[in-house]
Amino acid sequence: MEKEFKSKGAPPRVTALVVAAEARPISLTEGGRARLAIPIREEPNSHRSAEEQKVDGITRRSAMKFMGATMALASGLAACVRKPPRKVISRTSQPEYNHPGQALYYSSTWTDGPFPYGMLVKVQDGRPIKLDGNPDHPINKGTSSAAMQGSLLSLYDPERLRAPKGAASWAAADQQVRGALKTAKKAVLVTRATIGPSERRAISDLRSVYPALRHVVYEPLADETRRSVWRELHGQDGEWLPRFEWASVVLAIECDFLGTDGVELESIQSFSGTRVAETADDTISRLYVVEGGLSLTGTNADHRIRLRPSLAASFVRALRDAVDERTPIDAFAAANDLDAKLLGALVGDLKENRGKAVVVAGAGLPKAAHAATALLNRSLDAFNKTLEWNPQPAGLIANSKAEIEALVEDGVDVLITLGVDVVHSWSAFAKHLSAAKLSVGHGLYLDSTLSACELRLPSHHVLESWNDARPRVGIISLCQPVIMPLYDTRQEAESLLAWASEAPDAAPHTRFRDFLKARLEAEELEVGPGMEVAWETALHQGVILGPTNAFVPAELDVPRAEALAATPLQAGAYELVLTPHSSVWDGRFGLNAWLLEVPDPVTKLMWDNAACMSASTAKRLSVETGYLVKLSTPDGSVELPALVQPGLADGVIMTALGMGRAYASAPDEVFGTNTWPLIPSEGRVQFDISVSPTGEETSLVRSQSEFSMHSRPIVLEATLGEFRANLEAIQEKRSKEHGEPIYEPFKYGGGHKWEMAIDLARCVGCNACVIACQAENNIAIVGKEECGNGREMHWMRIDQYRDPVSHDEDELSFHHQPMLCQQCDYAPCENVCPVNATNHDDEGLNSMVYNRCIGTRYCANNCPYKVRRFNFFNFQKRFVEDPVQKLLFNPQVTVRQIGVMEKCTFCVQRIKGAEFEAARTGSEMSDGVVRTACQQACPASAISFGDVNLRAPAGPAEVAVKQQSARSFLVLEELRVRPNVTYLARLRNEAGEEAPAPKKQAEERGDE
Amino acid sequence: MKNLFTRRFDRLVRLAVTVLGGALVFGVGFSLYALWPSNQAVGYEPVQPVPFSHKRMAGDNKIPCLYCHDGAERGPVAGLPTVEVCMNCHTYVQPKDKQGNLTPGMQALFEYVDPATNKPTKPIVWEKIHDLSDFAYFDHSRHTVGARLPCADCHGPVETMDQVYQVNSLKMGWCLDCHTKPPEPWRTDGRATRGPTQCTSCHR
Amino acid sequence: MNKPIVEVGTVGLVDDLSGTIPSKPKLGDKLLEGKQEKVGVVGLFDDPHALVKAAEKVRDAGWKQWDCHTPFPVHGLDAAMGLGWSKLPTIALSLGFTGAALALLMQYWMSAVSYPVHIGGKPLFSWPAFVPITFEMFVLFTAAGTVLTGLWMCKLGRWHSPLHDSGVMAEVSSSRFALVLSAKDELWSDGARSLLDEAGCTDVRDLFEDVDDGRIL
Amino acid sequence: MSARPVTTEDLLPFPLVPEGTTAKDIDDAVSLPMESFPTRRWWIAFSFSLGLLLIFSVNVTITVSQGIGTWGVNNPVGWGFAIVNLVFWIGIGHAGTLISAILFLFRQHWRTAIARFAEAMTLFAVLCAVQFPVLHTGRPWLAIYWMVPYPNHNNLWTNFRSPLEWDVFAISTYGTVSFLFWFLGLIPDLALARDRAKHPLRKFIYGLLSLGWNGSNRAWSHYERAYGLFAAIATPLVLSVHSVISFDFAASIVPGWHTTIFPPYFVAGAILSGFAMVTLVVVLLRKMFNLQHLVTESHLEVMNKIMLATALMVGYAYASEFFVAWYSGVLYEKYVFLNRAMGPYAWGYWSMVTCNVFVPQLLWFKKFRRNPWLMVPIVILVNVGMWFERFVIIVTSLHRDYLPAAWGMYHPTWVDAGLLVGSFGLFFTLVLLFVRFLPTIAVSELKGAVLQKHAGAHHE
Repeated sequence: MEKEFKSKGAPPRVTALVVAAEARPISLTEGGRARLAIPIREEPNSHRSAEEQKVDGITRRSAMKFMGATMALASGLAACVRKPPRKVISRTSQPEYNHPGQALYYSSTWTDGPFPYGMLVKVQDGRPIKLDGNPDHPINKGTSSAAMQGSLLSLYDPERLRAPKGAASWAAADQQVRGALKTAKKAVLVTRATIGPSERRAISDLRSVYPALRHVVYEPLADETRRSVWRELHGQDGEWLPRFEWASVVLAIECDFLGTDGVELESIQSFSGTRVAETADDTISRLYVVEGGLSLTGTNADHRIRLRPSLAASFVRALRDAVDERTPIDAFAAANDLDAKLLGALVGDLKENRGKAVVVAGAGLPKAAHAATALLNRSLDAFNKTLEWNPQPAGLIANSKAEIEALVEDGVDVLITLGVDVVHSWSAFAKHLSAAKLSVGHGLYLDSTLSACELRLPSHHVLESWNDARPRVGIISLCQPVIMPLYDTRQEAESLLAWASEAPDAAPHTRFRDFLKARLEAEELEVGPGMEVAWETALHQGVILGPTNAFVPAELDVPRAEALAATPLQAGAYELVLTPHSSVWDGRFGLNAWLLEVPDPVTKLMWDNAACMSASTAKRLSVETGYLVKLSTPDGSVELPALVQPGLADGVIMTALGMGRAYASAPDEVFGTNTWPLIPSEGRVQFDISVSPTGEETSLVRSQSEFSMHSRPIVLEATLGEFRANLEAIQEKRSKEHGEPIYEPFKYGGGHKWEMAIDLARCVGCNACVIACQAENNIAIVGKEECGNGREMHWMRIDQYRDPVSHDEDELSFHHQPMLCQQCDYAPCENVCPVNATNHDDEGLNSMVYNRCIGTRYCANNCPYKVRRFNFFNFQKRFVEDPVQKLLFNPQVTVRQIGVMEKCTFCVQRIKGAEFEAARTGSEMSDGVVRTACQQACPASAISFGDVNLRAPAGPAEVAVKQQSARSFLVLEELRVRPNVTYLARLRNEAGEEAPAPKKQAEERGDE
Repeated sequence: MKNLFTRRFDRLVRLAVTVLGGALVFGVGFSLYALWPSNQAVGYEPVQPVPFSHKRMAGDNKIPCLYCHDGAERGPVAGLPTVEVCMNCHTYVQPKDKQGNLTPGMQALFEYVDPATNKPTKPIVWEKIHDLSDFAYFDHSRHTVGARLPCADCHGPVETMDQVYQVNSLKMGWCLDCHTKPPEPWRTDGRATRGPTQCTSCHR
Repeated sequence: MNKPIVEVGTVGLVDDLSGTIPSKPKLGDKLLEGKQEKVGVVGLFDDPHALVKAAEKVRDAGWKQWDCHTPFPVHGLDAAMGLGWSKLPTIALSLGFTGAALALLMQYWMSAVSYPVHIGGKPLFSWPAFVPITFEMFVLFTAAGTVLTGLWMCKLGRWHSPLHDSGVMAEVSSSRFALVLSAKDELWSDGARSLLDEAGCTDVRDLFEDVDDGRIL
Repeated sequence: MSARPVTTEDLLPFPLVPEGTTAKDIDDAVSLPMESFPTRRWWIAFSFSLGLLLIFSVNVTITVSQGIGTWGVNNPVGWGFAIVNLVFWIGIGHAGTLISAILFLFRQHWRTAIARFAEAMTLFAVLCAVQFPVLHTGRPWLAIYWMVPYPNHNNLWTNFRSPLEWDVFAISTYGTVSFLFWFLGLIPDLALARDRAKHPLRKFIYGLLSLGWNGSNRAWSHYERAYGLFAAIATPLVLSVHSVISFDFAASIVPGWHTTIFPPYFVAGAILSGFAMVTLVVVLLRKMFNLQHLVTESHLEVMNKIMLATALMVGYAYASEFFVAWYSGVLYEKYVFLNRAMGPYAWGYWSMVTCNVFVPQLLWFKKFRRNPWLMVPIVILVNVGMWFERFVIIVTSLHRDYLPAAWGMYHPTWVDAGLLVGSFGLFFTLVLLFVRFLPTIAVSELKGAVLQKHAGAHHE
């Protein structure tokens, strides 16, 4: 079994050489053991040790003499079972700060994603093993998203393109490109929108060398519709950033600001901060969501209003009229049979909270809706109060397909794509690539775009690259490589430089760094001679913060806005809402197994996307979950399985973009359906589509099949009013333990007692914790089929429950509950393990000893929370045996073999690491010195973890305080298993109870 | 046919039973002994790529262990000296034999060093001697700094070995011996009387 | 079917599976190896109750070295032979209780002394959970004890028997009831035969046993 | 003339054998299968069983080499067919010990003719049973010895609080005791086989096995004590074993498992299924070897009566489970039982009730109790039903327990099916070998019961 556990880590080992067993003398005396009894106080080379030598020498030699034959046999036998000899490699010279077995952290920037977040990379023995948010980064403040965590996996992806294809070498490739560019009449360079300032500079330099070169930005999911409206109405480019922490009333229209719309990490932090009430005079913000689809934001709403997206614009106009007291909302409500009372309450809230309310419209909506929203926000006095103007959005202005089409249709000489898989989202682009005299693809994988290119150039992974980013005005975020390139790859910017000048690449991998550094020195920092220090500091911090004075844009052009808002709109029987995929976004992470396997927070689909529709729509189409339906739009048609998803507006189909990507090497291994053919030219909503069942059926894999709580005490909830009227409201709902144990319960010492608290009022159900846990704990990927067999391995899962709010089965309120091992004091799993493989340690942890486990699965049966996971197959085999993929593993956590049970242990490796550190330095452990992976990632800071026995001054720990909260409860408390994870109930802020009070908001602002 | 069941028959059966039983007992006992983990690990003495004598270095020259294995007080891994560390001294100290040739050890070392610049060229690939299972997490500093144990307690009198061999089984039972009933001084000098025996201390 | 067996020292030969010896040696046949000596006399009955009666007589006559051989346990024969109550259960049960005690001790030592591990918040010596194993070990030890003492008391594990040598074993194990008077008994005399005749057995024969040459192979 | 000793005649519900049956008749009848070349019937049955056994070994290989992912088990249903089969086979075994031990203590001499079958069955059933708990572990190569508290260099011991650990002791004890009991009974009959044997090798083997038994009454007196004592300890043992098996469930906190009714409920079920199996085997064997005059319809009838009784007990248990679930008012219990009767596995539940409670009611009719060909379908159905009982208990309780979010379904695979079917191969192969080479009826005991009476009769 040792063999299976090999890849605990340490530097990659030489395992080729094997030493014959006979070469190994074997001693009869376990001398060491005998000698230990004699206390050794002196350091080595004492006289005692000297005579030891004789004794030992004699025994060893004599042993070999008279036990010769037997020993040979014995060692022969021994050789059969002794693990093979291993090698240790000593470095030639010691890199600075770098000590074997100890981790280093580097700040960097995650430039892969739709928005550049600050990143902190954990590197051990030269290999990145964990990504987290950079605490010094002003936007994500140390938090991270599932996609960001997932980037680690793609670094070690064996399918990565490992050398230039289509050219003998980089030099040859550069030669070819330069040659082509020189002679080109028309050359086009296609990039993503979120490229850093230095990359932009590199591009402009390149264009100055080759005037024929045009730069187009292809970002199909860019915020372009909304941004263009603002540009038009304010007469300048920029974006309105919602400041949820200052808003008492939030109205989201088809806008998933907690999921896929905007800077979600920031939104989650600021929004969830306004959802916590502990005392009777606390208040919380109120979230209205008006949508046709069902977004993660929608599941967190206090009130959901199901409205077809075609009505969004007129709804907002009606709302504005009501707010400005021109015409009451009732007419609109009646016309579209909506709950007039609820809409009335909404209008009331908005009116009372002028300056403290914000309305956000989804990026997918058409211009009219955004114009109307702008006007409403103006009426609500939201501009520059709950909305903040950012004149420098992170991304460039994206070109529309039409523009690009117009540019390339009559053929180009050179067509270059940099780090963007155009063909996946725009299949027609392939023919332009093939039409070009020279087509160059620069990317991580041999994906649909690269395989259509003549010259296929492998890119660095973000963790191998130098880069910078300007997420927002006044912030420069730096990206530095944390590992030498694994393959013969080169980052895109490096290529740009190489193509710009004939000069041979003197310093590979540092050329762009110098370029970047020079640009910083020239443009961003006024440091003069102090540049080196400034540079070091900047790299260390990961960010350079400039002046952050508030920017006020030009006044809104009301007449134009009104004209725009009034644009009429034809809608048909069925409307289609296309959303970015919750984890693979536009498909750029569509080859990342972690992100494919993590269940969608709303639909709980794994490895798949589907046409979601409300129950009544499904009835109308007479389809059920799993039936294939054909969606036909003017832009194209696609067949994909239907998913009955209660909560959508009737007549609305919702599906995620970005799925259905495949490696060129395995074109058949496609997961989900590529829905890009359905994307309209503007926005992401098709207002008139036809839907027809094909009559075929397929199976969808979901991590959860039952969403009703069956009135069990699992998630407790109260309305804010209820809670403020009676602070004991939650406590009274708690289920009571019954029955006394026949035993005297075990007494813990006064030492550490590790416990966790999860605040459901903050948790929004994003998957950051799930993937963070997977990355930290070497959790296996099992694949779609095994997920279908109910064998997914996620230690942490997010359970979703749905409560009906009316008789209509589509009117629901949702609960998200992160569920992980509860580390019960009276753990039922421990009692039933025949070999003590799971037991309790002195610090209240329910430890799981993988190497002792024989896999009876009795513990899993007996776990009321069903958080234990079993290795039904040798899931890790692929990773353990691949020299590259095994680098991914966290050396602090055992890699589990087939037939072994596993589960969350509160990141015990981090706990022990911290304890040893404290013991080594003789320091006290303060609260927060140990943070679990899920806690560290959580953008809502919903998770607190610590030592409840921590006394003042260091204590009490945050977790201990939270346990005292009036909202605290335990799941399935009456079972008397004494879980050590305390949940804090979510409060629903129901309209009409009382208007949110402003004063709390003021404090909130102070806190920020 | 004669009657089978005579006294001789009885004697034969008893003989057979005794012989078979004896064989069984011996077989089981012997394989147990041969396969007993401590019998496989103790005394393991592989030939190293560089004939480096701990006796000379730690014994005769009294170089402290931590000079080369500096990780032992800093973290989990004691670590091996980098070739640079070797050259710290051997740039100046280059023992020769009577014929004036470099000693075998030095010659082996120079395999890894550019003689012109004395700069390391390639890493040394040593044979691992003290090799714990990958699922056992041992932290050197916890024992050297935390419990203030001398290296020899586990590694034996290395300063007396020309070629290092393993003196202790380093098996779990052996660890527990010390963690549960530590030798005299630990119990008397008022420091922690025993090491942890909970699984999480070593297995994660 | 069987004639009286030839006298000591004469030569007979074997032709019958049951190992009995016909009266007249046939020339040219294979010689009988070894000799036989008379070790007692055996009386055969067809009716168990007759055997019981005979046994009572023999018992009353004060014989010690004698035994009955029957195809099945005959009611009242133990009494008739004056056998006491078997000690076997006492021995076996005491072994059983030892087993139970050992089991409990083992569980205590392993889970509370040798390597204490905290399980489900239960005390280290959570005795109620240790009951089942204690009980099972009681049963196991009793069973083992029964078999071992049984083998020993029934003198099993010795295969030779004069009944084989004299070829009455087959009849006994099938349907007949034998009463054997051993020549070792001090009451032994030629009168022994008549004692059996009086006891009304259908057929009385001398009981012979092969002379043992002490060889192993 | 002493008072006529009490004979078994007085205790017999019916004559064990036809009038005038002599000892030789019995010897011949019983020894026939051992001494004659097997019949065609035997060969057919044997090759069929061997075929099943092959299926078993193939699926064992698949399981061990690829892992139990090849089974239907998953999260939340961690236990599937394997444990169902374990409980099923252990249950089958119980009739054997019951007949040989409990009926012996109650002086039910009619058991004589079938006791040997039954004991052998116990042994083979236990053998089948133990395959599964070992196979179903994730790492059988370790489980097989880590479950035993042997001294090791890690100072690690087993967890004596775990019902699985109790199983290790209970089942191994049960197996050992059953074997010793069976062998003890065999000794005198082996002696008979020895003395009847013609071929020296047979004589040698039987002789060796009979340990030199010579029918000495001094031995008989101890032998009978030993046998009685064995019966006395086997009785609580057999009850304890299935109780311990039931603790695997009762000692957990899974709704539908965590209930105090399980020990008696499991024992009753075990006896029901066990008797069904004995009846089946006996009916087939008496036909195969023409033992009708030794194992008579009357034997079958008594067994059927016991089956009827236990079927009623089992039915009562089913009913009371529901009552308790409702009366306890525990949310989860209530749901589990509703789910059993109306949920996705209702078919399993209702086939269980039909086979175990309704079908046996036919045994109220004498015709069904006495006519072998009428009772065979019944006993087969009862075994099916008892298998389903364990399936229902294990799967329906696990697949929907506390957190609805973690609910799931269980779909067995071909490997599961192969192991189940294959285990019958193992069982019947052993049974057929047994009847071929060993005395299938306790001859000495039967003679004791019959001849003693005859003798007594003509003695009067």
